[in-house]
Amino acid sequence: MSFEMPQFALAAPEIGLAIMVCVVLIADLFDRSQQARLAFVLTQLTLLGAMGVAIYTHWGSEPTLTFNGMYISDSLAGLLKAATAGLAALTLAYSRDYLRERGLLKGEFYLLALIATLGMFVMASAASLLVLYMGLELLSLSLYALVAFDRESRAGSEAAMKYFILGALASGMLLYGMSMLYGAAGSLLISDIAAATSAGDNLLLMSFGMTFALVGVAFKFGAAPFHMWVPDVYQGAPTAVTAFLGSAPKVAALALFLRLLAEGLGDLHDQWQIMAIILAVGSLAVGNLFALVQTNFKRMLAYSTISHIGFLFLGLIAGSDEGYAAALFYAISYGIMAAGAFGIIMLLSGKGFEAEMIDDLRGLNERHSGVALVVLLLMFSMTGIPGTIGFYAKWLVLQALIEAGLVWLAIVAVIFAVIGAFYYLRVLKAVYFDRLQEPSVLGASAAQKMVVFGNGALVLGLGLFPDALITLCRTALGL
Amino acid sequence: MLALSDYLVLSALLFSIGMAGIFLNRKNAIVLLMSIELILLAVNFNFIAFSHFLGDIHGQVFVFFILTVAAAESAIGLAILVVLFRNRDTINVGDLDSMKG
Amino acid sequence: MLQGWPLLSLLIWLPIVGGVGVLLSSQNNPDRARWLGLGVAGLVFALALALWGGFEAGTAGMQFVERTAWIDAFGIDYALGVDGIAMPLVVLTAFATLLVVIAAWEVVQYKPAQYLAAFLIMEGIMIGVFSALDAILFYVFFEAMLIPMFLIIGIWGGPNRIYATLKFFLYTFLGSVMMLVALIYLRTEAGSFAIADLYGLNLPLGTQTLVFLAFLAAFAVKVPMFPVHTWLPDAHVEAPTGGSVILAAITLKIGGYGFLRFSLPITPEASLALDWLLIGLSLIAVVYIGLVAMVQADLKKLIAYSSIAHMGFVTLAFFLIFRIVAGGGTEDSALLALQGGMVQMISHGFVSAAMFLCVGVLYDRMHTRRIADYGGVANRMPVFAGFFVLFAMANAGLPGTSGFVGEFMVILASFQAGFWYAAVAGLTLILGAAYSLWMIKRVVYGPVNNEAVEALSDINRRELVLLGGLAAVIVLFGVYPAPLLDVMEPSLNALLRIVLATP
Amino acid sequence: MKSIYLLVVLAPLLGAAVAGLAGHVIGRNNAHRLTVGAVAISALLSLFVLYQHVWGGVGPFNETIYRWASVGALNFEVGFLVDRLTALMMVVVTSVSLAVHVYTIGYMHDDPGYQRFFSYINLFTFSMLMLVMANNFLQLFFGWEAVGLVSYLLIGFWYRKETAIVANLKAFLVNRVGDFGFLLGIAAVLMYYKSLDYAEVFAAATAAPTMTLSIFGTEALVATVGALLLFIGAMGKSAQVPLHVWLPDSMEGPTPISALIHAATMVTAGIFLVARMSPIFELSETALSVVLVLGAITALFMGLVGLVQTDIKRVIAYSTLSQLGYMFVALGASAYAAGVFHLMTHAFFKALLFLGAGAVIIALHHEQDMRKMGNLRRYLPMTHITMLLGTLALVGTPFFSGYYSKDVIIEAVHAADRFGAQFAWWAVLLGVFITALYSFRLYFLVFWGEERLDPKAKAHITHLPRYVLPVMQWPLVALAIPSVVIGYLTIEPMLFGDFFANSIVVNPANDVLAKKGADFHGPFAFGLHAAVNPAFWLTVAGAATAWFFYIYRPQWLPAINQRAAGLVWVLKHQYGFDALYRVVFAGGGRWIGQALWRGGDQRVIDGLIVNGTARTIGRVAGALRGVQSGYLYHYAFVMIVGLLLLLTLFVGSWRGWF
Repeated sequence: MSFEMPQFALAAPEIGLAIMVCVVLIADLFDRSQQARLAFVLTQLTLLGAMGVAIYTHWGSEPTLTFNGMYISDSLAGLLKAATAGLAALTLAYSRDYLRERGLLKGEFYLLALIATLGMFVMASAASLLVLYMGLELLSLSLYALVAFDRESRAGSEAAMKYFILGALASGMLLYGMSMLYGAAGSLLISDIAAATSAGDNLLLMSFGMTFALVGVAFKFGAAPFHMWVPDVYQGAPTAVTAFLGSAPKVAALALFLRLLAEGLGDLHDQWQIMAIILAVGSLAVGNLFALVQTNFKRMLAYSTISHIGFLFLGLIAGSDEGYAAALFYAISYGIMAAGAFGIIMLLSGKGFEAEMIDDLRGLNERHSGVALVVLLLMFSMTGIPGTIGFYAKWLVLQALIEAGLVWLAIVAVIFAVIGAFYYLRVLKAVYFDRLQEPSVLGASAAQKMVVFGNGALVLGLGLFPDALITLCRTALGL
Repeated sequence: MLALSDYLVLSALLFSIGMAGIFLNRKNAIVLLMSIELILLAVNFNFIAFSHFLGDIHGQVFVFFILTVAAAESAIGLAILVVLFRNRDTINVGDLDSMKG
Repeated sequence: MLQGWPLLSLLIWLPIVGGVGVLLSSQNNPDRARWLGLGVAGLVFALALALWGGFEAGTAGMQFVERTAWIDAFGIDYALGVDGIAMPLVVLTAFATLLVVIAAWEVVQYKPAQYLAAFLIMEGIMIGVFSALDAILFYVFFEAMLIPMFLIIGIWGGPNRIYATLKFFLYTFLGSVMMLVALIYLRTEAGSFAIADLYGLNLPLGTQTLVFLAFLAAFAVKVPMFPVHTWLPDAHVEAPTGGSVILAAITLKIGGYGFLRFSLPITPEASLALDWLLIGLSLIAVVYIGLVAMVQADLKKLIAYSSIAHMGFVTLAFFLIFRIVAGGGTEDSALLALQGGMVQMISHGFVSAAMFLCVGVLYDRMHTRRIADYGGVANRMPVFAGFFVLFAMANAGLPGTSGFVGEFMVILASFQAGFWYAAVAGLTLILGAAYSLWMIKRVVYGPVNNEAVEALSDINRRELVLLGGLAAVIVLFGVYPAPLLDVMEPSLNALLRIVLATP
Repeated sequence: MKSIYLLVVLAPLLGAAVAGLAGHVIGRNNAHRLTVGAVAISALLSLFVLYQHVWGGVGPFNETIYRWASVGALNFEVGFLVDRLTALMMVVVTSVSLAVHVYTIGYMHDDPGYQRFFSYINLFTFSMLMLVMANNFLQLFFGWEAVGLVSYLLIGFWYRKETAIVANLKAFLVNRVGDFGFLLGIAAVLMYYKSLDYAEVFAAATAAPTMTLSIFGTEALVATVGALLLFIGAMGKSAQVPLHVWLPDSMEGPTPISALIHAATMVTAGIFLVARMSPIFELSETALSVVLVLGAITALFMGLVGLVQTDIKRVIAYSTLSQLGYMFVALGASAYAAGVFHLMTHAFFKALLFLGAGAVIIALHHEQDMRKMGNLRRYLPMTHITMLLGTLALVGTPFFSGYYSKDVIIEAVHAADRFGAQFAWWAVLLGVFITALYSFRLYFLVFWGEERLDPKAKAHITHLPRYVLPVMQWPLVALAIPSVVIGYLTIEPMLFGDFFANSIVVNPANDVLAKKGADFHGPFAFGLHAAVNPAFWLTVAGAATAWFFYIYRPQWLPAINQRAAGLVWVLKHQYGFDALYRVVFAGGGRWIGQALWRGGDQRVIDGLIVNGTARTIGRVAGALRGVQSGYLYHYAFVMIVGLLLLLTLFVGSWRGWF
C-alpha cells in the first residue's frame, strides 16, 4: 500500500481555521479586557479570511479529490464555505452588545462558533461518510454547548437538553442510514456510493439506508416532522446563539444534503423525491400554520424557518442542478434574512430585557424609523416580495419546480406563501401601525445599528441586483 | 455461522430499543443518554458486521470514530444535564415543558 | 432636448430616489419634506409630459426603449418601453402623484416625510409596472407596489385600517403569486421572459386556460372584479385620501393594463373560450355593484363601489371584442371597445381621484365620512359644491366630461356584440346617476344639517388648484378626447390583430 | 355662415362661463348685462339665420366643426346641421330664452344666487342650441344630456328646499331612463347604419328600409327597434307617459325655468328629435303607432290631472304634459310639421303663461296656491291681460296661434289611418274640452272671484317695489304678441308649404298634411272654419263649464267633488305612477342593494369566503398547536412517526405503490 501525500493546500480553509481556533483559544487567555475583544476581533478576521481562502482555494477549480478521496475541493465547496463563514461573521457581529448585557461576553462563545464553522467547512468538502459525520458532529456538539451557553437561563438549559437529545437521536438515525449505505456500497466514499447506485448494486439496502440518512438531513434542516426541536431551541437559546444557529448551519445542512443525497444518491432521486415532497409540504404547512398563532417573535421566526426550509426543499425536490442552485440561493438568502431578524431582536433587547415578543416591536417606527425600515425589508423579504432578496429565492425555486414539471407543487407553495405573509405582516403592524403613547428612545449602539443597516442594505441590494449571487450559485453547481 | 442478516436484525432490534427508550421514558434524563448510547451501539454493530462481511476495514475505522464522538457527546450531554439540574432542580424530562405551542 | 435620455428610467428612479431622499433628509422637517416632495413630483410630472411630447403617435411599437442585462443567468433584461397603451397611464400616474402630494400639504401631520416618501416610491414603482417589457421585471414592480400601499393604508388610515390593509395585501398577493407561477411556466415554453416573446406561443387550449386563470387571479383582484372586489371598499374607506386617490386612479388600472398586456395577447384562445365568464362577471359588477353602491352610508365606500362598477365596464369592453367580431361587428367596433375601455380607465383615474379628493376635503373638516352627517354643504362651501357636483356628474358619465367618453364607446361597441350586453351595460347610465346624485343630494344639497356643517369653510387656494386642475382635465378630455385616442389607436390596433389572429 | 353659427352657440357659453366662474367678481348687474347680451346676440343672429334660410336662399349647412374622436374608420365629430327646422328651433329657443333672461332680472332680483342663475340659463341656451344644431347623434346626445344637467341644476336651484332637491334628482333619473333607451338607439344606429352622422344614417336607412335584426327571439325591423329606442329617449325628455313623473315635480324650480326649460324648449326636444329622425320613423309603422298612442294617452290623461291641481304652476305643468302629448300625436300621425308647429306656438304661449304665473307668485310673495288668490286683476292688470291672451291661445281660440296648431293636429289625426289613430283622435278631441276647462279654471281662480289672499301676501302685493314688475312684464308683452299672431302668420308656409322640405321626410302614403292641404284656403278661412268644427265647440263648452263652477255657482263644487271622490282621488294621485315608482324602483332598488350588500358582499363573500378562510386557517392552527406539547418524548415520538412515514414510503416505492 503506497502512501500518497494528501494535497494539504486544498484543505487550507479547514487547516487555517483549525489553527486559528487554537490561536483564539490562547489569545483569549491573555486578553484582559474582560470583554473578549481580542477573541471577537480575531474570530471575525478569521471568518473573513476563511471566506477569502475558501474562495481562493476552491473556486473555479475542477473537482479534486484528496486525502484518499475523502475530501473534495470544488466550486460548490468554495461557495458553501464562504457563505457559512460570511453568515457566521454577520451573526457574530450582532452579538457583542447583547452578550455583554447578559454577562456572556466570553472568549468561549467565539471559540465555539469558530469550531462550529470548522465543522461546517468539513461538511462542505466531505467526500466520505466519515468526513461528513465528523463535520456534522463537530458542528452539532458546538451548537449544543452554545445553546446552553447562558448557564443561568432556565429556558436555555431546557432548550439545550431537548436539542441535545433529539440531535443525538437524529445523528443516530443518520449513522444507521450511513451504515446501510456502507453495507450496500462497500465503501465510505461518496463517489463509490454514487457509482454503486448507478450500477444498481444493492438498491434495496441502499434506499433503505437513504431513508434514514434523509431523516438525519431533515433534522438538521428542521423540516417537518423532524422540526420539533426548532421552536423550543430558537426560543430558549440566547438570541445571539439563535441567530448563529438560524443562519449558517442551514447552509451546512444543505451541504450535507448535496453531498450525501444529491451527489451520492442522485440516482435514487425517484425514491427520495416523494419523501422530500412530504417533508416540504409538511414543513410549509406546519411552519406557516404554527407561526400564525405565535406571539413570541423568536418562536414565530422559528416556525417561519420551518416554512422556509419547506420552500428550500421544494428546490431540492426538482432534483436538477437548477433546483440545487435555487436551494443554495435560498439557503444563503435565508441566512441573511434570519441573521437580520435575530439581529433586530438583539438590537431591541436591553439589559435584563428580552425583546422577544412581537409586541415588543410596537411603535418601532416612532422610536427609530431606520431600524423599522430594516424590519420592513426583512419581513417583506421573508414574505417574498420583489425588491428584496427573498423574492428571488422563491422565484428560483418555483422556476426549478416548474421546469421539473411540478406545477401543482408550485401552486401549493405559493398558497402557503400567502398564508405566511400574514404573520410577517403582523410584525409590520406592530412596527408601523401601533402607536405608542410615549415612544422610548432606542438605546442601541451605533455599531450595532450599522450592522443592522448593512444587513438591510444587503437584503435590498441583492434584491435589486440579484444577478451576481444567482450566477455564483449556478456556477457552483456547474451551470 | 452467523449470516450478515442476523447481525443486521440484532442491530435493528437494538436500534429500535434505543428509540423506544427515548420516547417511552418520561422520568430520568439519564436514561435518554443511555438510549442514545444504545442506538450508537446498534450502528456500530452494523458497521462492524458489514465491514467484516465486505472485508473492508473502513467500517471498523468508522466505529472508532463513532465511539470517540459518542464519548464527547456524552460529556456534553452530561454537562447540559448538570446545567439543567442547577437551574431547575430536576432532571425529570416530564418537567421540561416551559416552551410549547 | 431629451433625445437619448433614459427617460423611462428617470421616471422610475427619480421618484424612488427622491422618496428616499425625502426620507433621509426631512424626517424632522415637515416643510422641507413637503417642498422636496412637491419638487420631485413636479419634476416627474414634467418629465412625463416630455414623454408624451416625445411620443410618436403614429406607430404601434414600443418607444423610449431601454435595455440592459439584469439577471443574466436567465436572460432577463432590464427592458423598458412604452407604447400607446402604457404611455397615457404613465402620465396619469405622474399626474395623480402630483395631486396627492399637493393634497397632503397641511393635512397629513403624522410623519409627513414618510407619507410623501411612500407615495413617491409608489409612483416610481407604478411607472415601472407600465413600462416594463420583461415579465419578471413587470412582476417585480407589480408586487413591489404592495409595500408602499400596505404602509400608506396601515399607517395613515382610519380606525379599521389594519383589517383593511391586511385584506388588501393578502388578496392581491394571492392573486399575483398565481401569475408568477404562470409566468414561469410560460418561460419554459417560450424560453424567455420578454413579454413580446410570450405572444403567439400557440399553447394548447387546456394549458392556455390554466395560464389565463392564473392571470385572471392576479388582474381580477387588482381591477377588482366581482366577486374578488371586497378588499377595495375596505381599503378605500380606511386609506388616507392620497391612498384612495392612488388606489383608484392607478392601481386599479394596472389590472386592466394587465389584461391588455398579458391575458388577451398571451392566451387569446382561452380568452375567447372564457369570455363568457369575464363578460358575465363584468356585467354583474355593473349592476350588482351599482345597486350596492346606492345603499352605502359611507362616502368613500360609495365611491369605492362606484369604482368597481366603472372598472366592470373596462373588463367588459376588453373581453367583448370576440363577440363583437363574431356578432358581425367590424374590427373597428372591436377597436372601439378596446379604446372605450382604455378611455374609461384613464377617465376613471381622473374622476375617482377627484371624487376621493372631494371626500378628503370634507373629511379634513368634519372628520366623518358618514353621508348622514352631512347635508347642506353647498350653503357653506358653494365653490366646493360646484366641483363636487361636476365630478359626480362625470362619475355618472355626463357628456362633456371624460366619464362619458369611455362609457359611450363601450356601450356603442357592446351593442354590436348583442342587444342584451348593451342593455345591461347601459343600466349604468341609470345606476351611476342614481348613486352619484343621491349622494350629492344628501351631502351637498339641503338645508344646513347640523352645527358641524354650519362651521364649514369653503376650499382654500390649494384645494382650489387641485380640484380646478382636475375639473379642467376632466372637461378637456370630455370635450376633446381625440388626442388621447389617437395616441392609443395604433397600439390597440396591433394588439387586436394579435388577439384576433388566433384561429 | 359658419362663424355666425359658431357665434350663436358660443356667445351664451361664454356668458355662462364668465357669470359662473367669475360671478362674484363682476357683480350682479354686470352678470345680467353680460348674459342677456349674449343671448340677445344669439337671438338676433338666429333670426338672421332664419331669415337667410327662408328668404335669403341659403341652403342647408352641414359641416364638421372638429373631430371629437375617431376609431379606425369610425369618426365621431362635432358639427352643425342648420336647415329650416334647425333655424326655426334656434329662433324659438333663443327668443324665449331672451324673454326669460330679461324677466329673470326682476324675478330673481332678491335671490343670493343671482349670478349663478344667469350662468345656468345661459348654459342652458348653449346646450339647447348644441342639441338642435347637431348634425350627428353624438352631439345630439351631448346636448340632450347637457340640457338635462342644467335642468337638474335649476330645479334644484333652491337647494335648501327638500322638495326641490328631491324633484331634481327625480328629474335627472327619470331622464336617465329615457337616455338609456336613447343611447341604445344610437348604438343600434351605429351598428346597422355604420355612422352617427345624420345624413349618412338617413341615407343608409332609406337605402335599406327592410333590414331586420333579431331581438326577443323574433325578427324586427331595424328601423322599428332603432326608432323605438330613440323614442324612449324622447319620452324621457318630453315627459310622456310613463316617464312623465318628473315634470310636475320640476315646478319646484324657479318659475323662469319652468317657462324656459320645462315648457318652451327643453321638453320639446323629444318632438324635435322625432321630427329630425323622420326618415327613420317613416320606415316603421309600429314605431309611429307607439308614438301616436303614447302621445294620445299623455294628452288626455295628464290634462285630466291638471283639473285637480291647486298649485298654479302645477296646473300649467300638467297642461304642458298634455300639450306635449298633442305634439307626439301629430308626429305619430306623420304630421311632423304640425308637431313642430305646435311646438313653436306652444313655446310662446306656454312661456307666457308660466311667466305670468311667476309674476303672480312674486307679487304674492311666493304664494303658489290658487285657493289663496282670486280677483288679482285689480292688482296685476298687465299680467291679467297677457295671461288671458295666453289662455286663449292655449285653449285654441280661433285666430290665436294655438287654434291653428292644435286644430291641424286634430284634423291630421283624423285623416291618419294608422293603428291607434282612431283612439288618438278621440283622445285629442276630448282633450280640447279638458284643456279649456283647466285653463279657465286657473284663469278664474286667479284673476276673478273673491279675493282670498293671506294677509302677508296682501301686504306684499300692495307694497311691491316699483321696478320689479315692469322688467317682468315687458317679456310678457313680448311673448303675448307671437302667442296671438304667429299661428296666423306662419301656418301656410310651415304646414302646407315647402318650409320643411329639406329637413323632414314624409312617406307620401303617410302624408296627412298634404291631404289636408287641399282643403286649406288661407289662415283666415281656416279660422272661420271653427264654427263648424267640433273642437271649437268643445273649447267653448270647457270654458263655460269653468265659468259655471268657478264664477257662477262655486258653491256647487264641493258637492261635485264629493260625488266623484274616487275619481278625484285617482287624479290627485296621478294614477299612482309616483307611488309605483317610489315603491318599486326607488324602494326596490334600495332593497335589492341592501340585500346584495349585506347578503352577498358582507355575508357570503367577506364573511364566508374571505374571513371564513382566514378564520378556518386560524382555527386549524390553534388546534394543531397542541401537538407541540413541549415534552421531549412527544418530540421524539413525532420524529419516529416521521421516520416510520418515510419508511412506509420507502416500502411503497419498492412495492410499486406509486
